[in-house]
Amino acid sequence: MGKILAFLLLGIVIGLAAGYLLVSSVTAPSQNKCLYEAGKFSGVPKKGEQVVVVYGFDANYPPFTVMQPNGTPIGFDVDVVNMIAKKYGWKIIYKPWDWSTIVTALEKGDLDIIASGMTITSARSQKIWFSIPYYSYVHQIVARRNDTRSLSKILNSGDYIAVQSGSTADEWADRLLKAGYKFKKLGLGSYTSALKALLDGRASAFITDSAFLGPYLKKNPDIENKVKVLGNLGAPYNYAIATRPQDKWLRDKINAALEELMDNPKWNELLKKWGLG
Amino acid sequence: MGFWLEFIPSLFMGLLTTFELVAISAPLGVTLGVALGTARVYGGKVLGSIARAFSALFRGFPLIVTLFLVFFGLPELGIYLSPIISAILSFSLCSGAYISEYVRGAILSVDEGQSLAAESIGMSKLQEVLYIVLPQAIRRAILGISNEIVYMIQYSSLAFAIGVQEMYSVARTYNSLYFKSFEIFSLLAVIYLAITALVTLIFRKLRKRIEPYSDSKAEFIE
Amino acid sequence: MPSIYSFFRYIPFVVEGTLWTISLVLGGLVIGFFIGLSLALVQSFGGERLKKMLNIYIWFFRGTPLLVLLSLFYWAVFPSLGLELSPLETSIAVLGMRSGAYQSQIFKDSINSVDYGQILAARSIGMSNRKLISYIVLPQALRISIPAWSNEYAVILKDSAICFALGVMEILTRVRYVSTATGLALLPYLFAGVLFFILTFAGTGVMDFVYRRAKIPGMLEGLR
Amino acid sequence: MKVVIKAENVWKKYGSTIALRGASLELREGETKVIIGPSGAGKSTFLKCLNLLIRPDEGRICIDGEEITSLKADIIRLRQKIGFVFQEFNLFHHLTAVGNITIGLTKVKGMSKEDALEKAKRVLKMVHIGEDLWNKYPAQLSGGQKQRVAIARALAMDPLVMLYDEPTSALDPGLSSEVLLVIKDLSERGITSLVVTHEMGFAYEVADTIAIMNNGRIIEEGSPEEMEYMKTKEARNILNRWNGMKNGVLA
Repeated sequence: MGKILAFLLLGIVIGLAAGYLLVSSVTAPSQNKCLYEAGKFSGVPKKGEQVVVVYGFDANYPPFTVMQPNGTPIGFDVDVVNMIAKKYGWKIIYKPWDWSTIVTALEKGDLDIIASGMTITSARSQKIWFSIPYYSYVHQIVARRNDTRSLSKILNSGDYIAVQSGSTADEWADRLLKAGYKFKKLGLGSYTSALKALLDGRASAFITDSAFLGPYLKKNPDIENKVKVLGNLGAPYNYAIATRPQDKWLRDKINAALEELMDNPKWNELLKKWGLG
Repeated sequence: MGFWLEFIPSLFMGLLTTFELVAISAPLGVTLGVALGTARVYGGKVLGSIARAFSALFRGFPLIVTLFLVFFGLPELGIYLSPIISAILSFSLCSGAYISEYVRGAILSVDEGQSLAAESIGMSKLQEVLYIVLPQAIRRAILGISNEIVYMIQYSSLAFAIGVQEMYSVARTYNSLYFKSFEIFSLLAVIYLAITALVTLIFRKLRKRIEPYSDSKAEFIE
Repeated sequence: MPSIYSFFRYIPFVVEGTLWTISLVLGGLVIGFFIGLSLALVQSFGGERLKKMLNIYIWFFRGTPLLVLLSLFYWAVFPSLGLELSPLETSIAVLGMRSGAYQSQIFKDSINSVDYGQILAARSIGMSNRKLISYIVLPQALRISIPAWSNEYAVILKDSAICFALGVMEILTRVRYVSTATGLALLPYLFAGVLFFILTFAGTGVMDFVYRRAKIPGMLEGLR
Repeated sequence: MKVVIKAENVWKKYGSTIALRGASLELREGETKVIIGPSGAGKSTFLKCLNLLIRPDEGRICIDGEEITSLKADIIRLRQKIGFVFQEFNLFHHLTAVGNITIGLTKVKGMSKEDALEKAKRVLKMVHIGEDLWNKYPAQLSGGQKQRVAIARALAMDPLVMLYDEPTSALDPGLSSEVLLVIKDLSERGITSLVVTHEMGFAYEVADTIAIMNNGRIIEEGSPEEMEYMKTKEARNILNRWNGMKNGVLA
């Protein structure tokens, strides 16, 4: 029995090592090493030490975070994080991450911060703590322009309504379903694919947040002519930068930087640059 | 408690969707597989190579890529399919390609004497294939076919990626809302294990019933 | 409609994902090899109770969808064991454990196809169980299992695409990012499919080569 | 003369069928003994029991004075004292003729590779396997060649005694003589042998004693000359059936 166990462990070790070696042969060594030590950012770091922050984002969320051909991200949130980093002289490591596992990854320490259009929700707040909000938006229900039905008719039509699964729009769809509306939810991997489903007729409506929709339509005027906003859902929501609860020092620094940034007239330029203003 | 009251009914709805996916895709896949397998043996040059290319293609692509291609890619060609239809189409294509392998092998294993005998009583080639070769071949391929269907049940969870609200998709949504990972996913694993065990059992019974009529018992050993 | 040329700039980014895919596949195969081989040896030579326990392992990993396994291990099992594994590490470990369950079947079959007379002969010249397994049974069984093993490579390669669900930066995950960034779908996903196709053929080609090199004249005819 | 193998009252059951019903046998150093008997008499089972390839249910078997059936016995070491030649050869498919012989020498006896090779060549010469066949795989050899390599494999371990389990029954009649000649040759060199065979001519020519087995036990033994005067009717009946084969291949 002991021999078998040793054999299994050997297999796991060799296998993981093989995988690791391959991946680390293409990534810079600093990028694949797990940098997290418990409480790394809870207090003031040692003097003269380079602060390295691993920044996790969902590369499927224009205009906040999108992938470029060279593997680095661009977007509004990327700019914000870069500005904060520049102010303090931090080094940022970019890590694209799947949206569904991103909270767990932050908790585990694969990531140090998330800034990727992350809405403050009570469920998330139990696991991770947020900075001050830097952007607010409302949820909107969007339909095709040539669809003459009213909002309540669409919600009761039994048609598909597209959302990004796991997003706050997804929660809104569930809330509406619970309230007794009769439609089918179509949860897709990103806001863009959900909007596409609306455009090509596979969904009759699309629940989005204004933070995505506005800039996207500004960038794609041909699409703007095809859709219309039927109404807003609930009160405004806020985006903020997520950190681990114990990383108080980091959060304080981010909050200070965000306050300073948002007071600056450059903030409006930045919003405009990404079509958010 | 409130969590379970919400989760269990949703999961049950998801289970129904999973069932719907498999119940429609499985017969389609088997039919497609038998047709492709037959075409690969008897199809001649043109039809045969089309069937070969078709099955090689869908066995070479990961199922998840096929799903994305059908749901996100086809609209660029002007073909719009709903998520459920896309999933059913992808599952049928993929399992059809795999099943055609088994059917082809089984057809080749039906011995020459059978077709000679069929010809000797004056059957046409089509009659010979339909009434003599295929009934024997399908019995021989039944183990492979039933394995493919069990795989299909497992891989049906991939439909979450194109927005089908099946079991895994429901579980994933609840996981991102409530973070009760252990409860959610171990329950899901248990359900899938139970379904797999049940379906395997049904197929075993079915094979036992077919077995006495088959001339090759050895192939039924699991 | 966005221009298809915007996709071409992303090709290096996507192709780089091949390394992630290969590490998933290699890691999974290697782990699966050790797990599968030890499971098969226990099933062929071990005691009844141990066999039953290992059958539960095999049944569990074969009966649960890979997606569910990935989620279960990433969110629940590994964290509760105090193992903080990244998506890549989790995926390699899960692919390996699952492949182990399948590979045990391969090795069990090939061990069984080494005929009993060989084992008797080895015993008759005074070999212990350990010696006859390592000098007589395994050298033959491993050779016999190469074709089935190359099949397992193709299976695990295609399964590795499912690890996109945890966001491992393999081919499919990258293609999804590209699809969002460019607004294209057909071309990127076809490109991913073709990459997998090439990887399948490259891998099975290597296995074929190994098989031909390791082949012993007439050995397979000598086996049941 | 020293007793090399002593088996007393050996019983073996397979489910409800009883293969051995108290078989006993004694083999002395330098002796060549042939066991004959109808098929199903339990000859092969008995032979396999002698080096515990099959564990008997009851009875005592001593090899060179040590009891192999006792639970404390070092079976691995005792088996090396017995060379065993199988009906269906059982050569290792993945090894060449030389490899089949050296693997036991290097892995079991711990000999160096060079010494093992040297020895392998010597025993292969003893069984008349020429140099051209040394590096051939089993599948490339004829049945008679395979069996001679199998004999060489057993011989190389320097056994006290060689057991042959119907060594020619899987061979074409034309090929069995080359194997029987080798066995005869070895027995004439004084190697203690116990042979189960159907070849009566061979038995009469080579054996010092012939043992008749029926219904799971040895019923009578004697030298070839004594065969005409068997005491029991059972033995006489069996012998009569075999008489036609008296002019065997070696005659």
